[in-house]
This record gives sequence, C-alpha cells and structure tokens, in this order.
Amino acid sequence: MDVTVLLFAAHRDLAGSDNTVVSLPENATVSALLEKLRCRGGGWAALPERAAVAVNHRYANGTTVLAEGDEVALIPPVAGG
Amino acid sequence: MDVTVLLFAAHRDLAGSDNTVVSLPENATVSALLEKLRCRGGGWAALPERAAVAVNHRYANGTTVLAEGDEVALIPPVAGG
Amino acid sequence: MIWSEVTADPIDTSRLLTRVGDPQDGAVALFLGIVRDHNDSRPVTGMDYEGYAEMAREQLSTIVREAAERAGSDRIAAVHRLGTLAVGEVSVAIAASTPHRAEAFDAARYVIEEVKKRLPVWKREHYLDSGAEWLDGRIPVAQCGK
Amino acid sequence: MIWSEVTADPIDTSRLLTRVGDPQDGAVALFLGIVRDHNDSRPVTGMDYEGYAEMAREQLSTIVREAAERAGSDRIAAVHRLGTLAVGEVSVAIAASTPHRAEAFDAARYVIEEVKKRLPVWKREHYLDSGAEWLDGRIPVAQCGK
Repeated sequence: MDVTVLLFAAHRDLAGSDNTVVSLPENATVSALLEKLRCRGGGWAALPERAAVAVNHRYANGTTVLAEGDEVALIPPVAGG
Repeated sequence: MDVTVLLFAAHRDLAGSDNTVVSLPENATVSALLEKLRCRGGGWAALPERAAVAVNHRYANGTTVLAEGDEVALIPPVAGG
Repeated sequence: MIWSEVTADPIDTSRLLTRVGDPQDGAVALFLGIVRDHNDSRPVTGMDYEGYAEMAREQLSTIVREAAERAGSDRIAAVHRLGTLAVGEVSVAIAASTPHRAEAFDAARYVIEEVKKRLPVWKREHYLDSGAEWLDGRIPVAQCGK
Repeated sequence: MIWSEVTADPIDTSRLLTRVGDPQDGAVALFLGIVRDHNDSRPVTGMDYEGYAEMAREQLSTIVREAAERAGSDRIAAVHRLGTLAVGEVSVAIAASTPHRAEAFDAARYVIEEVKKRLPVWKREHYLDSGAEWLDGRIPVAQCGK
C-alpha cells in the first residue's frame, strides 16, 4: 500500500522535500514508516528518531496502523501563537 | 471650621441632597461628622451608621481628623465596571 | 503609554488599543465591560453610571499605574464611562501590552478587579418590568462608624 | 458565534470583535499575539509562519469548541495567520464574550495556551544580524520513535 508523507519546517529543510510517497506492507505502523524514511539516508536519516505525527489530520503515535492512501504528516515541535 | 460633604447614588436619594456644608469644632473626626449628619433626622438619619468616606479624594476612616475646607464624600458600596 | 480616563463620552475600543503596543510587545490583552440585558434573570433595559468623577479619575490612574508596575510595562490604558448606557454599550475598557502573554492577561485582570473594589462609581439598573434600582456594591477599604 | 480561521490574510481585530458579543454578555476578552522585535535580546526583523493549514484549521476549530464548552458560551472566535509577518503584525487573535468576566478571560487564555501546545504551526525568525532560524517549539501530545 502507498501512503503520502508531508514534511514541514525544519523537517522539510532536512529532507529537502515537502512530500513523498512511501510503499509499505499492509497494516504497517507509523514506526515502520519512520524507520523506512530514515533508512533513505542523507537528510532523511537526520530526521528525529522521535517525531510527533498526524495521520489524516489527527495526532497519532508509533503504534498507529496505517492504511492505503493515508496522509501522514511529520510534525516538528509546534510554535504557533 | 466648615467642611463640604458630597453624597452620591443611594445616599443622595436618602438625604435628598448631593452636597451640604457642615460646621464642626477644630480637629473633629470623620466619625463626628457622620454623627452630626445623622442627627439632622429625616432621610439623613437613614444614612448607614457605617459608611466608607473619602477626604479630599482619598479613602479615609472614622478616626481621620478633618480640617477647614476639606471635601468629605460619603461613598456607598461601589459598583463600577 | 500609561493612560486612563473617566468620561461621559462613548468608548472607542479601537482607539484605546492604539494607546498600547510597542515593538517589544508580543501580547495584547483587552477587556471590555458591557451593559447586559438581565440581572438574576430580571430583564434590564439600561444602566445609569454615576461617579465621583474627580476621585474616580485619580483612583483609575492609580490602579493603572499599579498594574503597570506589576506587569513591568508602561503600555496600559483604561477608560470608564459615566452616564446613561443602553444594553450592549461598553462601560469600561482596559488594554495592556507586554512582551509575553501572562503579564498582559494579568494586567487587564488586575485593573478590572481593582476598579470593582475601589472606583467610586455606582450603577442604577433600569428594569423592563418597573423602575430602577441602585445595585449592591462593595464597601471600599476603610469604614467608619459611630 | 463559534468561529475560527487559519489564513494568510491580515487579521482584522475589529471585525473579530464583531463576531462575539450578545445582549446577555457583560464581558469581552480579546487577546492578540504580535510579532515582536527581539528574542532573547537578539533583534528580529520579521517572522515566517508556516502551517499544516488543513489540520491547523481543524485543530483551531476543536480548541475553540472546547473553550466554548468550558465557558458555557458560544461567542468565541479565533484566527491564526500564516505567511511572512513584519514586527508589529498580529499573528493570532482570540475574542470571547460571556455573561461574567472570569469566563471571558479564561476562554481567551485557554485558546492561546492550547494553540501553543497543539496547532501545527512553525515560526522562522529573521534576524537583523544574519539569516533566519526555526524556533524551538513544543512536542504535541503523542510521540513515536523507533
């Protein structure tokens, strides 16, 4: 299955990209996705080992199971206001 | 000596007047002034036995000593805002 | 700037906001007190604000200066209105700007709390059903009795 | 009305205030967040606000609804701006009206505190001396690691 990953702010600067599509086995978790991204090497490997994520606009965690077409955003520490 | 007394809101409604001049002995206190006002009878006697006062725009108390020309305001419970 | 006024003129909230703010400030808090249409479920049509104007000016100025000292900011402004107000009209407006938000909130809150304790102002509510009454208030600091 | 927006347009504070207020309300609190000219004494010339706009809209709407429930008032409005802002520009504005003052202050404060915890928005400061940096922020709720 494919999921879309969005990157923002410092994460985007590290990865050099604001989005990417990742192919994963069925029922893969958020942790598996992050691992796969970091294994790309280069700036991707510099993404934090622990990052907050949102799946389809909702905060999720490492054990969240993904589904085909999910939009997964890596959320750097937030600084609104 | 003479002092000017100002009355506001419910106090003015009771006394039927928004100001009056009172003659007092030298060094009379605020308490003495209030006593004298209440002794006028009628609506004046209905003024509260315990009232906040301001002397020359500053909150004072019963033991405050008055001087010629002081402006003494009886201050009903305040309700600004 | 530190600014305060007690006035019979309608309050211009936008203008009050222009009296605070500074390049060093990241936060502005504004509080408005407004005449509302009921009191303990009794319908209200308007409110008379009577004040001991000269003393109220001095007291409000003192309160605003105290708030400024506490907040470490000289960008605090407050205005209290006197006269007859309709439902929905602004009776008091307070603006504070500070580098960080906690101080702005605290300053605005301090001013309105002290106004309610100390400002020599009285309100008479007009009721839809009948007449008008002076509202209960708070006894300000020192009392004197017999 | 309960209203919220995340937008690249400049924030109109007066317009926001018109979105709250009701004849039953005696209190209005407004909070403004503003770009300031320094951070830890380093001169700042402006700020980029980047956001995950769709999610930020949903989060801000949720936060405002939570504040409304806590305050018992449906007169709460908030707007957060995205894009490049100059010193002095408003980045976030929150207005709340309630029958009594404590709830209005609390509602405005709740919204800004939750915005800082949960809104997927990031700031990059531009410095007078050199370059720009993403500001440290807060990790929002759940983390995931290896």
